[in-house]
Amino acid sequence: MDSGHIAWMIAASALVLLMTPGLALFYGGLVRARNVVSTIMYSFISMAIVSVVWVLWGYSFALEGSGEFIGDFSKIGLSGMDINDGEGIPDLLFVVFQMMFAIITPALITGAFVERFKFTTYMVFLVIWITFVYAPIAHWVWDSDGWLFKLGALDFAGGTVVHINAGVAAIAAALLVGKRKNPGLESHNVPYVVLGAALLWFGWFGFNAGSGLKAHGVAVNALLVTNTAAATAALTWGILSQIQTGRMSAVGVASGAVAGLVAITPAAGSAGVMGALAIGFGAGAICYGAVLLRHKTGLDDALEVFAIHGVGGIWGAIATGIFAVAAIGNTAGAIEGNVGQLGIQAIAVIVTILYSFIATFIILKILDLIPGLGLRVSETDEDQGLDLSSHGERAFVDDGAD
Amino acid sequence: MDSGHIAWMIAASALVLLMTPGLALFYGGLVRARNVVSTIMYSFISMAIVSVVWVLWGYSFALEGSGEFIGDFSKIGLSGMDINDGEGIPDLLFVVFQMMFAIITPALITGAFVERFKFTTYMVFLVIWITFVYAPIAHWVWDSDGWLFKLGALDFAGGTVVHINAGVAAIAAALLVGKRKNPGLESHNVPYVVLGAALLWFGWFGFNAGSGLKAHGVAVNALLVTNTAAATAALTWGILSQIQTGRMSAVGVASGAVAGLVAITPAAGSAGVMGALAIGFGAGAICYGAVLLRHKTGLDDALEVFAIHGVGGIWGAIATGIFAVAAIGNTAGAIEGNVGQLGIQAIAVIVTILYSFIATFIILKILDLIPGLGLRVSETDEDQGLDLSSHGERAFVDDGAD
Amino acid sequence: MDSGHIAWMIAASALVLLMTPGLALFYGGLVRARNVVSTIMYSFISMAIVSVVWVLWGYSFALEGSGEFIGDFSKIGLSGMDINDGEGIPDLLFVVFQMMFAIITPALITGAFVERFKFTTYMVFLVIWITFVYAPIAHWVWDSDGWLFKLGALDFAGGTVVHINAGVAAIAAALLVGKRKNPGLESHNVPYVVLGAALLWFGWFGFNAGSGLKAHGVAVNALLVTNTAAATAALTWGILSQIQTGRMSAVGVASGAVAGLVAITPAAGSAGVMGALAIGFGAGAICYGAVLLRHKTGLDDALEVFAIHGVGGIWGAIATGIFAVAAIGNTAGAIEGNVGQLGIQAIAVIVTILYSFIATFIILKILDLIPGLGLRVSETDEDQGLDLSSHGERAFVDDGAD
Amino acid sequence: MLKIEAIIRPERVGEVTEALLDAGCSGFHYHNVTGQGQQQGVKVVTGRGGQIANRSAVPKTVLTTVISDEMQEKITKAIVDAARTPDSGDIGDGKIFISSVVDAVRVRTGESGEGAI
Amino acid sequence: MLKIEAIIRPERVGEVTEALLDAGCSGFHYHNVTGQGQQQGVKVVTGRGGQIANRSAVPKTVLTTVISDEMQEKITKAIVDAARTPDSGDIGDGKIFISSVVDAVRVRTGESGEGAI
Amino acid sequence: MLKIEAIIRPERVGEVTEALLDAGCSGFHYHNVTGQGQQQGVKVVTGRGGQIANRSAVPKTVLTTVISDEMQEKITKAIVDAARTPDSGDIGDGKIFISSVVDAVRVRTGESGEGAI
Ligand SMILES: Nc1ncnc2c1ncn2[C@@H]1O[C@H](COP(=O)(O)OP(=O)(O)O)[C@@H](O)[C@H]1O
Ligand SMILES: Nc1ncnc2c1ncn2[C@@H]1O[C@H](COP(=O)(O)OP(=O)(O)O)[C@@H](O)[C@H]1O
Ligand SMILES: Nc1ncnc2c1ncn2[C@@H]1O[C@H](COP(=O)(O)OP(=O)(O)O)[C@@H](O)[C@H]1O
Repeated sequence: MDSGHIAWMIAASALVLLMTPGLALFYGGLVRARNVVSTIMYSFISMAIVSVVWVLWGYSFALEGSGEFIGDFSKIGLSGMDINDGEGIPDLLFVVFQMMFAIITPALITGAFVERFKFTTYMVFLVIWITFVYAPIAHWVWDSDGWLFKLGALDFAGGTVVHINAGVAAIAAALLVGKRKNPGLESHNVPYVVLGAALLWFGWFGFNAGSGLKAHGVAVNALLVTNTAAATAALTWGILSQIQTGRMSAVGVASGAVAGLVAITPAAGSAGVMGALAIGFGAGAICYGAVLLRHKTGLDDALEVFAIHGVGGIWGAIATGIFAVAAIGNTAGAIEGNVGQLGIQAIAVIVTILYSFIATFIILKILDLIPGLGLRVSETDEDQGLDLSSHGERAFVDDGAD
Repeated sequence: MDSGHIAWMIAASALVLLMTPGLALFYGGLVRARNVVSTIMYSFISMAIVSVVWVLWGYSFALEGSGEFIGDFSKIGLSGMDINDGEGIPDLLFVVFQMMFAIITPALITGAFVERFKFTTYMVFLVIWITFVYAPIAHWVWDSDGWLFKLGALDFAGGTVVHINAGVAAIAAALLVGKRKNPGLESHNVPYVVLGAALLWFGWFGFNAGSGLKAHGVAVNALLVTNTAAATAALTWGILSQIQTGRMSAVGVASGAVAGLVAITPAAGSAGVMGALAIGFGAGAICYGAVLLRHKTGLDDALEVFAIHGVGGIWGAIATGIFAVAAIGNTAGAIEGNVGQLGIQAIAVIVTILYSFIATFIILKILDLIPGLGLRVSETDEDQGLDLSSHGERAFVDDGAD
Repeated sequence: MDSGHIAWMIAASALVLLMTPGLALFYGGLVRARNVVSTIMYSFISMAIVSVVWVLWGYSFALEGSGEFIGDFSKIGLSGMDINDGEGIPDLLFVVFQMMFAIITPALITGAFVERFKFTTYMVFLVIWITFVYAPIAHWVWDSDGWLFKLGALDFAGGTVVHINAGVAAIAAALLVGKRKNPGLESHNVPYVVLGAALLWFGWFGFNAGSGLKAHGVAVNALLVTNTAAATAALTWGILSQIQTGRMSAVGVASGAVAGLVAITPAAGSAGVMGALAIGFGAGAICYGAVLLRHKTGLDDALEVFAIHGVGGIWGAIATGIFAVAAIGNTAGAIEGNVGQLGIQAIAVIVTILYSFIATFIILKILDLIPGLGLRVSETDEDQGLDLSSHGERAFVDDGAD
Repeated sequence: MLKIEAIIRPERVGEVTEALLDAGCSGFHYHNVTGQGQQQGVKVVTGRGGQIANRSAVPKTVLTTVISDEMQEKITKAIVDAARTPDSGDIGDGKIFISSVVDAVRVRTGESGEGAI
Repeated sequence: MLKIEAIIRPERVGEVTEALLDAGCSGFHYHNVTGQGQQQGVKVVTGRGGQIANRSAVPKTVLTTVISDEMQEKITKAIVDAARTPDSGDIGDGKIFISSVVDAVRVRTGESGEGAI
Repeated sequence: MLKIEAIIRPERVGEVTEALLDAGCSGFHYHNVTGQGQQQGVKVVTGRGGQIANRSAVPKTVLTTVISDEMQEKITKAIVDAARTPDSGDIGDGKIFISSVVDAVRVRTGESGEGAI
């Protein structure tokens, strides 16, 4: 064990945890004022529920055992894991670090169905989705016995497991829950959006630079390329916004930063700084376009989960196959001549899309049919706002008018 | 010295510092809009005042010398402490880390008397309370010469010193300052409450996982159980709220998280993940009940400092005696057969309660009698709100109406 | 390479990055509600633009080569930098850490011209200013070939490069852009101001304790003195505010903390805790006075960039020459008999002031004259607020009134 | 000239303003208020999630428009139709108060009377 | 029908609404405004805590209720009693303005006149 | 007694209140509203920065003051002059509505009529 690696990985775990409240603010600022508490709670409750599921069975299902498709029951309740087990870092630290990824992934999905999804059903969904969608995909990609891992798919920090997965699940959810009755034209609180994006950016350093599980050169490279891609994508998006509307939307720049962070995620362990510039530029331009296209469809993926996390994740996974540098991550990409890597990346992408969409769709469909659950709040509750109807609280209460 | 330990402990110190602004937001969101600045300032000014007191004499009184009850004058002004002294980590780093605990403890108390306590008196109170209440208790529990330490009381990260102490002092303060004239029904800003709780959760990783002063297996265990207890308590509280009111209060879930964090604090160095689930569940249920009971009393402990930090701290201290695992912290708990530990824990709890209550009561009583000080603002100032009357500032100023 | 040093420096880099959103909140809370988004964006876009400039040429110009006055083209695009290069920490980590300083410096300047500066021009300004003002001064002071470095000027974490530089550039900018038409009397959101200051304080631990590039005793000393100076200055400022107005302004206390952090920046690697108390006290008193004086001038340095960063930086640079302790930073200060150090510090200060003012003035003057650019928004845009006119967004949108 | 003040549900502002434009009313303004009437109020959770209270006051929006006398019927009908909860209406749908206005002045031009509204 | 508009201190809203209910007024609404009158204004700190300024405008709350003519005295008395600072009243306690209302319409039912208020 | 309600641009509140004080009006209050009229509305960016929409409703401030009848002209002139965009005025500068007030009561003293305003 190495105290330096442990030091960094504890800090990295804390940073990734903070991403979920960051997301809560980011999403919370984008909705109407009557749904802020609800939107924030979708994320915050994931910290509570997924943490418990993870130590009870989530970790064991996701990252233990020798199966190709799913873990096993050997570490249920983290049984038999001693604080001194592990090399480099304690195994329990790996459990915690991975937990933070499992927390934020379903929180990302909620952007698709904010302002109308039933909170109690969502809590049940969290438990089931982590078990049947997140755990298997994490096993495929990150467990050394997982079939995508063995195939050689590169996904340093979760482009497929986290982002494509959440982005595609978001489509399934948006389809099933239906459109908002009366969506707001503007974000209700732009400072929350920008502050949330900043916390995401900050936490993402833990996400990506922690995914090597060590404080070493690869972590530093991940730090550098993460920042570079975020910055490039934010700038690209901002400039496109300026060109098209004559104004530089703050929400746009913040969204660009997130898109860049998404796209660099799978590549953070293998792309260099030039690759990061390219990936960031691509993420800014492609996801910007994806948002505009989404607006032309009838799909009310309210906070653009697919356009940013889905599309950004796909672009990132493919780009990893293009820009991977053997000197950094030991595997070359297409530019260095290993064109075959592109095919492997494509397989990982397609399989993740298919599995995530189908499994999420089925889960939600069943939840919709169970009496007492159901996906959508009543029309009156939606009109009144979910803050009052689901949580009994208004976000903002003034003096005098109390 | 070990660069890994130093790396983690600097980061941990920064994390604990951030808890105080986190608390400021948490508390600030719970009060009426006319008292936000005031509530935030109670916490923020503690960063200023206690930091200075700590380097001048607080540290020396709390954690130096060979007395059983209080430190000595040997390290006044940190005199004679060289940057190269220390093993594992520099002694000065221990000074800083401990300082952050001293900063947040009195800030916790302020929840009892927000919306009516005189700011200038509070500043004097901070200096005196740290000197005569915090420093001795810290010495008893954490100094290797302290009598509770020698007795074998387990308090890894401050269940007695920080939480029971603050929770009990809060009762004394609420009693003496009296009820608010016109308390608000609702929290004025729920996003602040949740964001504040999230920052507390994040910072608590430093608080608990830093309390081993090393980046090692015990720190990792602390990280894991801290997160687990916070999550379990948040979920428990949320479910109770849903059952009782049909709505899942965001303020409730956030309060549950804090209760879980409080309760795991003394146990973080000795309980395992199963113990953490139990402690978190207990914290959620017991503190929830304590809040409801408090509402039946006439005591205006406005932000539930006793119900959460006092009761949560007591439960945590006792639970440490129950769930301690010898393989983690070298001391077994009742479950592992060492029933005597429960008695030791009980002594630590009772002594802390008595000393903290009596000493705080006396200090406040004296401050109340000193001409020019006094505990409570005038009725007009309370009506107008403390933001304007104590700080000359309104929290929120709109355009047009400026 | 040392994993502990790497662990700390990755965390430190993340902390410094977070300072820029912290500044965004701090500044954003101080302006009128119609200019919040704009004020936040001035800072946030710096994360995007300067990050890109830094990896492309900024780093190479600032910190490479063997010239006395400026770097060279050798590391354009970070070419030839391998993830395994470096001693102690990877060279690329140094690149990232330094990048965060380059991001926040121009963001500091924006406080001078908020509520009226043209956003598109500002983006161009960022690119040019980093290249022609920031990079050279950084080279002089921090590159071992730089002339001020060779002269023996002490500037541990950027008193000259960051704070004096930004503070003086702010005067040039305020002069050229002119006064606001209709400045607000009060800050529009005091909680943002305090939370922003708290994030700055938190991040500053990375800024100062990271500037030794190691997790060692000097870093710990930097941590301690940084906190001490911030606290002392906050308290000093608060007490002065209380004496003069009978109220303790939260904005004042927050400003004091920032002033203390500024002043300790150059001294963090050489002053001890007693020096930090003196420096913090001086910063609180002097910058407080500087703000009052500034109000008597006609200069609309809207958010007191010069009075806090300029004056605080000058005080800090001089105080470093006074309070430097050889046992900490290897160089003695005036108190330890090395009076000559004061002269060296004075040279560094004066040269930075002159270069920064003249170069910034020229750059802005040219930008003002270029057709399509220009420094100031139209009067209608200023009246309407920059949030809508530059960004097409209102910061806060209520329900019902949407 | 008449002043129409309609207290409506915040979530119906969109429908009501559209109806006003359709009815030929070209100028109005609205702001949020806290209202109390026969409506039961809203249930709010207090006591950190453990208690439920009835806050009798509920959020409402007041929409004001000044119109010429002859438009009274058309405009009130438009508002009533758009502000009423579909089907049979719900308690809390709001009220309309009508009062008379002596004069109006357009700031830009200084013109007054009917032409200014 | 009369419209009563009372400009009161925000901290007295609770007392005033209770008094209104006691006096038999079942409907009203209120919102916060910035007011200026004889009251000295509030002292606010500016210049980063180093200066004190007088902001003449102070926060007030306007409470509006429409009542039948015969309730005028009862209601104004109720408001005055509840809104006045105990003892002899303070500058800034507020004012009540009374104007006449032509008609009222209840959105839910469409009924108008006295029955709608 | 007359009630003057002026809907003005938020950025002109300072000028207008100064003008009112100069004109001898010692009491008024104001609050922000969302207004819609002939003004084109404001352009807002939507779709994450990729689209631009016209929000017809724009922020306005309503300033209310109750005055004695004979001050009507002086006060409206003061408001019009201060609220109008320099030069020839712009669409959206606002409107003033004047209605009559039956009575006024000063809460502090209980006095009513002209003396209370
Ligand atoms: N007499 C009144 N004066 C002023 N506002 C009123 C009056 N009566 C009702 N209101 C407003 O109208 C709203 C709706 O009235 P309410 O009595 O709840 O429903 P309904 O009119 O459908 O029976 C209330 O919330 C209140 O704001
Ligand atoms: N003529 C008026 N028109 C409108 N509002 C007024 C008028 N006079 C006073 N007010 C409002 O009433 C509030 C209280 O009035 P003020 O003159 O301060 O106290 P008092 O009536 O006790 O002397 C003011 O803040 C203002 O909002
Ligand atoms: N008939 C009306 N009733 C109420 N408010 C109105 C009316 N007409 C205009 N307003 C308000 O006055 C503001 C300015 O009016 P507008 O028609 O945009 O400009 P102008 O009067 O300069 O032509 C509008 O935003 C609206 O708030």
